[in-house]
Amino acid sequence: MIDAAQTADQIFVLAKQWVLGYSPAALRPLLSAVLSVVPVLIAFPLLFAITTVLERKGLGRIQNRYGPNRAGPFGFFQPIADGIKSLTKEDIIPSSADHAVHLLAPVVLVVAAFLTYAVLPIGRGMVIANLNAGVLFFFAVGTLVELAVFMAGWSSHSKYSLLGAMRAVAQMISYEIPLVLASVVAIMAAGSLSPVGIVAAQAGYSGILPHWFVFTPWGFAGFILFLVAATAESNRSPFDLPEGESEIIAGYYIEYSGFKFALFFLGEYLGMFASSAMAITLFLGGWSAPLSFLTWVPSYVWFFLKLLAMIAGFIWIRGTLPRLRMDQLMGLAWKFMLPMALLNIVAAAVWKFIPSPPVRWAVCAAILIFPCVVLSRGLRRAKKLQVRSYQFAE
Amino acid sequence: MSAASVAGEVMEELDAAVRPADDFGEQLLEVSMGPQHPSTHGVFRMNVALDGERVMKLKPVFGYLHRNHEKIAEQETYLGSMPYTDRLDYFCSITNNWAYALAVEKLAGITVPERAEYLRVITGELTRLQNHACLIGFLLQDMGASGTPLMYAFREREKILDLFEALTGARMMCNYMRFGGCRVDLPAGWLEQARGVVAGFPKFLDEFEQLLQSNEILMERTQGVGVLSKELAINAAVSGPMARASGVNYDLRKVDRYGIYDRFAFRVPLGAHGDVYDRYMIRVLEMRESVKILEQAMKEIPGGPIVDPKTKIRGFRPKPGEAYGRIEAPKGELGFYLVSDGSANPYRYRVRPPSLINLTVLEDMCLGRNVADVVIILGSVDIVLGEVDR
Amino acid sequence: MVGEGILKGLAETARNFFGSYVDGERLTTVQFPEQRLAPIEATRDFPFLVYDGEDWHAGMRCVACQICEKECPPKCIYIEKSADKKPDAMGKAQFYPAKFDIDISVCMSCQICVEVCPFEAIKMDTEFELSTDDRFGGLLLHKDKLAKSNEHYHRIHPTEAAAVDAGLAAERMAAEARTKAAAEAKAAADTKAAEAKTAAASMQASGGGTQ
Amino acid sequence: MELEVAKAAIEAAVPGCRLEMVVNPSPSAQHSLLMDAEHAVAVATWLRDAEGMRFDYCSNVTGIDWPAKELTEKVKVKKLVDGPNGPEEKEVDEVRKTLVPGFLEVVYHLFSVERRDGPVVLRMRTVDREARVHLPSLTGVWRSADFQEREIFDLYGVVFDGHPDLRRLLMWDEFKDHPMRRDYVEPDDYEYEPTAHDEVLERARQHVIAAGGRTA
Repeated sequence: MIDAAQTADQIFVLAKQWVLGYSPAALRPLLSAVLSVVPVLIAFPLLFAITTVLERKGLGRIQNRYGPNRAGPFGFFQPIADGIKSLTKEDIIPSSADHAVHLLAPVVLVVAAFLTYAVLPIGRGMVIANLNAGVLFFFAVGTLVELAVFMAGWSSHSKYSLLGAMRAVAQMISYEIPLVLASVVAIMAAGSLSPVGIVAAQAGYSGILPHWFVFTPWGFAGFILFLVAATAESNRSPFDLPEGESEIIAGYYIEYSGFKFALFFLGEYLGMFASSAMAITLFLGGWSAPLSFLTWVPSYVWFFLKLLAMIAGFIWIRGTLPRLRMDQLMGLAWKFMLPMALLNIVAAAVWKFIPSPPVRWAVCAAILIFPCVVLSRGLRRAKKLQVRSYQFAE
Repeated sequence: MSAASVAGEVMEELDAAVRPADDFGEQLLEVSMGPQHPSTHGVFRMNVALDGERVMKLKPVFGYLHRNHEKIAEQETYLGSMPYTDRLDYFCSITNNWAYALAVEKLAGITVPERAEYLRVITGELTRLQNHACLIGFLLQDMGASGTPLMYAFREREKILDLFEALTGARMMCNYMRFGGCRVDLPAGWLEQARGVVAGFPKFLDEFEQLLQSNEILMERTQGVGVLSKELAINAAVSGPMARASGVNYDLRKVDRYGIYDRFAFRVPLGAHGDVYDRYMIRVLEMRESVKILEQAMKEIPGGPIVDPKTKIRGFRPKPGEAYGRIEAPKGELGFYLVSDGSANPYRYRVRPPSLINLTVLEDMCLGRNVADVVIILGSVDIVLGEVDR
Repeated sequence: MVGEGILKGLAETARNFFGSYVDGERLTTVQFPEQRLAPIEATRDFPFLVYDGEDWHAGMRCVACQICEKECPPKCIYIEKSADKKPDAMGKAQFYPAKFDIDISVCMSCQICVEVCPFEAIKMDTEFELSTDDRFGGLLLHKDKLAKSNEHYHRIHPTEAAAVDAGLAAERMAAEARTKAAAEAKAAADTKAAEAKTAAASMQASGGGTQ
Repeated sequence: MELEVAKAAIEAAVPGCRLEMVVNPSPSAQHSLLMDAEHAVAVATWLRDAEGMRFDYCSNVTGIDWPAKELTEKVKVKKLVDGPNGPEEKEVDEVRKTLVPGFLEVVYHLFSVERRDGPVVLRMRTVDREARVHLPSLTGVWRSADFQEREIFDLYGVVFDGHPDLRRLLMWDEFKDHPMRRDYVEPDDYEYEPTAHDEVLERARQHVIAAGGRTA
């Protein structure tokens, strides 16, 4: 039984080694790389396809509609139909556009999005490149997305796309800071910059509950901060200003059509998956099972289940919230997220130095909750936001 | 994007204090928002001059849907214009019919039987309910809420449209009123169905409130945005919920007491700030008042004829003269000004479109705000281009 | 910042998400070609011409008086009067439309033609699946396509059609009475005709009221 | 507000202004005051601000076109007619035609939000329909006249002096005529949506050919 579970867990690793065993030694490094990369290149676009259906169906249900249900069983062939549609659509390049950059932008975006997957542990022993500074690599490569977005907005030579690109760059750069600072706590706790190391640091169970970082005050705060920042990084609602369709129509990719548009779409979702996967790695124990008696389920299954849960959360939020305004978005990043992320680092440090669990829980929670309440109240009061009462004339 | 928005509001205020706004006139980015912009509510266009994302100038451009409705009406019989009025504000065809019928009744001195007045109030208030519900949905859509509030609004609207179809035969182009009454009487079971819909409406409003009212993002986006002062609102003849959000106590149902509105107990909500949030909330509160009116009207509706028997469908020729009739349409004061020369066609037929006149102050509300604000300010004005351009 | 308002909203959307699986009130979508709503009696789309009996040409009620053509607000009706006459619903020799076209790309379904028709000859249909790939010809309906039986009328607008039939029957009776009376003594005939006339008028009025 | 009272009050307050009651014979009995162009702004400002008037809400502004019309009347005139006994005076019927010159009229419907009163209807008339079509703009008094006066300028061709931004509102800027005038002739190259009717299609086709295009 245990053996079967282990085999199931390691089946992809074993399969790769089995193939490598039959190949000539000279080709092995190359083949090993290909065998690691290709499944990722297949799995995540596939997940993208599934997500688009799930998102549209989920939003539909939130809005009391069916969502797509005509293409194939329960509408699950919808992405295929969409794919065929985007492939066969005319690829329009504005005559005043910078053709080379216009063409390159979606490619850069997708390549950058894929590169981030190199360091994400998808399962036990399943990581393309186990870099010892993997988290750094992740954030560094993630920044490339901004370049691609700006290339798209600039090269399109359209006012709306330029506005969108400006918004996107400002937003992504601003939110990079809370994003990185929020992940620092996990790095501090694990003492490692390697995603694999961070997952390993969260292994083990007390009773049936796992030792995930999210179950500590600083971890929880870090997780929330990371999620908010990641939402902004991946331009998801309510931070979808760069593409706010009611304001600047589609933002930086307004001048893209056909397959290039699909690439943008893909790149955006890949970015969201990568951010979610990083959040899972940093705070949700990576591929480890949530309860000790569930460890027999293969690790990659847990990883993808957690990923799907995160995606569901993103969809839920998208279905509920209106979008923020640019200055409010910036205000949130600089006035709230940044101080909270810094405080969170302090809290994580304090946690390390106080041995007694009840005391450190109380101290850390106090460090975080009190400023959070004060800060949000203060910001709210400064803007005079309130639920108003109204007068009536007879 | 100017540096100002990157560093947030504090910097923005500093900025405005240090640099005069017209300092960089040459660097303004001119953007044509519309006529195919997704949130201009039709083929409306604004020529916007932007400094970064801040609006320095905004000029509305109309006429993309202009079909010279008034000229067409001069070539039609009086009755022949009735179906055309449906197409003005195509969300509220019944109130359009009502305003036109009221003007013609004033012109020709026709009285309306009791039951017809009740029918007008019931259908008119149902129209108001669905218009306001959808407007709020559109407003939130403009704010980027992925259509969820809009879909909830449409879900409720569907029930009201079903009622309209059962009564008038059409969901949107009702063509329901006639001079001196209404076209058809209630079919069997209609009132019960309508009572059910009206009784269920507050539940929908509660849901809406739960979803949005205390939502921080909504408050942040709307409070203090697009402020319209009371003085300007009156001077620019801004009417309807938009004027009342600025604190102008001017509801024609109370002022003119046209029809039988003096028989119903209802209140007029008034805003104190005149911003987008007030305009949103006034509409929510007005829906609650409309529900009250509907409940009373459906309880009291008497029997009797539905149309003045003296009026004839064909060969209607009012005596020479003129009349201005106006009602409180969901979007504001909808007036019809008719001049008769004694023939079967009106000599002059003028629509006072609330949507167009409420747009007079659009630039005043938008100056100095962001593009994102322009979109929701426009959304909160509640325009339908069929009426703006006529 | 992060506050109860947002959480309340999230709870509301979650309620709607799950509600749409259990509550028919919430999920109001009708999956059109497979599911259809029950027809609403008052529905109107485009006009059609009513005929009585089996033969559409013989039974057509329209007498080509061209009132609807004149009153139609968008002027979508085209009528050409016939040169000869045929008996109408009353049995009286009348003109009939040699040509009766309705351009449904122009028609705005306002029902004014129905209201002004003194012969109950034109009524509103409920057929809405009229799409065609011929933009001009396919949307210009000629009288053979417009003619629909009284049974069809009864099927789509039962209440209204019954009232119309009653009115017509009364009118027919009155007409018969008139002809009969003409044969009788002049004085007696006069009073009788007047009675029948008033009866017919009141019947018609009640018929018109429910339209 | 009794219009007679208002008229007297205005005439007292604005020296030199000439007002004329225009009686409305319809059952609506909304009579109106005809203002002269010179004093219109002063009258309007006074109506807006004066105590007891406060017509602060100019609801509706619209134009009416009154083209020149020929009034024909039969009059009996005494005339010298050649009779059998030489010229003699006789009463004969004569059809006398008088040409009433056309003019454009602008109508303002005023209400008072403060006193909940109205409507007071003001009218102004241009001298003729071609050259002397200038009227003072009341946009400075009531902002609501802004778009509506632009619309009248667009559709009727009344030029409002003092309007801050007098451009066409509904028609495009290059458009020449004023479509709401009674004698407006629809141009032939009107963008006809082709219909099933030959006449319209034929006209549309002619224009395509004239524009050098091909027709199917």
